[in-house]
Amino acid sequence: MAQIIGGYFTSHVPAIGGAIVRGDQEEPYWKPFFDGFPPVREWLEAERPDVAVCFYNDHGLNFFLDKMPTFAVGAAHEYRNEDEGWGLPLFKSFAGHPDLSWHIIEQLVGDEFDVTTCQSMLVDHALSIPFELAYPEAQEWPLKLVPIAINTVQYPLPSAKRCLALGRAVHRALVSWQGAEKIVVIGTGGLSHQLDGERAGFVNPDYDRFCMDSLAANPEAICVDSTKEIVRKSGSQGVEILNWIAARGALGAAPARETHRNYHIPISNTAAATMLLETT
Amino acid sequence: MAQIIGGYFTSHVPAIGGAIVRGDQEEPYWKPFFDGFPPVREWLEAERPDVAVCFYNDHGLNFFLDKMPTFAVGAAHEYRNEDEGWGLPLFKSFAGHPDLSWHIIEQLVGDEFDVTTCQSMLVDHALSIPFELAYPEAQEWPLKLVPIAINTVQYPLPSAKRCLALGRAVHRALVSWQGAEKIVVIGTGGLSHQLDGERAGFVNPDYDRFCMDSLAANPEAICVDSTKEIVRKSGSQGVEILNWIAARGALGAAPARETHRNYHIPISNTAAATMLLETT
Amino acid sequence: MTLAPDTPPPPGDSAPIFGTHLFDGCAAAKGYALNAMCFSFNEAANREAFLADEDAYCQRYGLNSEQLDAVRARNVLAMIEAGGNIYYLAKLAGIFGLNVQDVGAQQTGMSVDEFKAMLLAQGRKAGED
Amino acid sequence: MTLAPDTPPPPGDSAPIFGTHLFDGCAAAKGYALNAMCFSFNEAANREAFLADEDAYCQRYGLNSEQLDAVRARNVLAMIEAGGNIYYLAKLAGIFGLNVQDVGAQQTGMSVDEFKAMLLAQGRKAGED
Ligand SMILES: [Fe+3]
Ligand SMILES: [Fe+3]
Repeated sequence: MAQIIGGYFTSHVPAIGGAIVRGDQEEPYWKPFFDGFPPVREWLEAERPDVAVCFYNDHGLNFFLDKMPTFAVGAAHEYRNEDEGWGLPLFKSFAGHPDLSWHIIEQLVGDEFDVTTCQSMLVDHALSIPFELAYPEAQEWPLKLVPIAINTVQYPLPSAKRCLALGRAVHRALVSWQGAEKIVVIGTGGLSHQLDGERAGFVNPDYDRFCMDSLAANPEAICVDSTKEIVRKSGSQGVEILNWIAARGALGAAPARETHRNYHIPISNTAAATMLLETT
Repeated sequence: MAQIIGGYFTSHVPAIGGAIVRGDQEEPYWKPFFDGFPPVREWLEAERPDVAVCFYNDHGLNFFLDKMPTFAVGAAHEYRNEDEGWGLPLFKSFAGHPDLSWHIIEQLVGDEFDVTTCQSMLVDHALSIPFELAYPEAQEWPLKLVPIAINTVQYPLPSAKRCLALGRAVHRALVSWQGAEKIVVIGTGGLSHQLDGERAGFVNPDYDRFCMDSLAANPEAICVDSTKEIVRKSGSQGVEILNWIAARGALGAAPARETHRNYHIPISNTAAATMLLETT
Repeated sequence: MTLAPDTPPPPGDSAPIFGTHLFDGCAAAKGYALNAMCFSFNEAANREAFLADEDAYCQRYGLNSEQLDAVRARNVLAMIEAGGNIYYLAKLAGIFGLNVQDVGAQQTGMSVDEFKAMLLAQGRKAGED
Repeated sequence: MTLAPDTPPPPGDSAPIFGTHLFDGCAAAKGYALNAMCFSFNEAANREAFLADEDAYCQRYGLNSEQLDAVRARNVLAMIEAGGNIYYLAKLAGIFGLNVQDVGAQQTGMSVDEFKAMLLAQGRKAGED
């Protein structure tokens, strides 16, 4: 039987990729953010998960407006990163786990989630950076990937409630998976930030704290708000909290144990956070 | 206020396109099928709808396995047909109705349908042939289009129950649409047929009759079966009845009035049917 | 061959359907290269490239040996067994000049005339009801 | 400029959000050509083609005059007003050597240093809590 060991949650700001390439981890600007990762790494080293189910949002690498899915589930043998157009480093490829992907997809469609299935899929910095942060020494990724992309580009976005339900359906799939793998769940993006508009630079530490405080034991509290209300409180890209909410759902409905938290303003335009939740 | 005048339902067998180009409508092989259309044409001439909401399935023109949506909603200004690879005639382009598309999409995502939105979208014979049959003299289509594609290619397919619910959510959107348009709903595909496997050539008139008898007043009866059970009864492409079910849903939950029916075996490998349902 | 021995289906979805191959994730994972090649045949230039050098075109899409053999043999059941999906395979069949009735005949082991007659007979039978 | 006058939000989703432009269907329909052009900048060759002849590249994607003016002026707010989405516009900004902090500064009418200082100040303030 598979085992869901827990999940980690982290911002995925593109600039982090640049800081890693330059080796800026100890620079005063970056250190408060990178210091959030040793506990995550130690936990992963101790647990050694075999598969990651990662909830993220594509930033215009794999999806365009011609076919913009609300929820997309990867079912590929391999996931490559490619040029995103802003001089980001090229990140390492991931091995897929198509059998688990299809098992999850069967559960989701059976539970009336109308997913888009992706048997060929590029993954962008939003997926790669959380692995770079968690496995800084890896020559190749030590675990397989099931990526799940949530639309945060084209309104209407799915509601937080729907994203939590998506995650919980993924959880049911993981619980019924007959493989022997250890599974880690990852949620990427956020926390509060806004890139576009006259409100660019907006962050909201109070709301971020509310989200972090709710995540382990009461994620429903974050789901009371409409997507637009979340944008109001969290910024137009703060809505990436949807990925965190779905990932939290994939840990199951039981309370999880928060074993680590880091929060720092700013990284680039973002209130950056890292959390570790273990299943109980 | 918009008015939903009713819907027509028809098979979309590619060979129909060839028969139209050759002018074979009066040939003994084709006449029993084409004879099903004069009542549909007369109704459309009397009602003159301004917009069509058409539920169909793509046969590998616009969607491939890299991004295969369960439900895709077009939101383009124009929908072109293109070469599908088997020498089919090129069909006329459609003008879109992006405002109505987005209104429908807002309703669907709000009602927790996880649609893929398509602001650029090719439409194949499954969408074009029903218009060729209904408007044989048209130099250009006299109505605008909102296309909704349902996955019948990659299993797991959505359940019939989910497709009916999708249609009913579209109905709610149409009812709340503030435009003055007359709207016709179209469901394409089926009825029983099977192209692939040792059971190729399978048709099932008893099941087809059950579907046709249920459509107007009790579409829920068709939704009792799982998708696989529908394939068992209807053939692997007979599952295109999902488009009919969704289209029926878009007429609303109230009983509709069946004002015309035609059924003929075979057109190519298919038990071909045409039905007209008017809202009451 | 008995078409569709439609005995009352057993309850549950586990029972197989005679002569029917659902294109599930397992089939899709196996057939991706073959289906990708067939999808490319929406473009006339690709159909011509295939006709000009069939093996080279198949290699370019990375077909495995089972898929290569099935394509060389124009054997639709073998293509399906190798993960092909009929919606994409139909585009390949079109290159060979085969329509869905030719493909149906091949898969059922009938001549095309027999296959067409079988369909017409089903129509007559349905009309008699 | 006052950042985020975050008075308690009125109930309901109808109230606008200060300085925030949700990329809904209306914006998307308006901005398709601009966003399609920006999406093409995932490929280095396309970025080079744009740099080599900016107007010709914009014409190829059918930008309207509002979009053309916004691109020529490197004016991000005008691009958003013309239907641009920040996820795609960021790829265009990258060609001009602008990162998200440059873009933030431009949109808020600050210098880049002021914009960065504003973010650092928010961090200090949050730390004081
Ligand atoms: Fe992001
Ligand atoms: Fe069809």
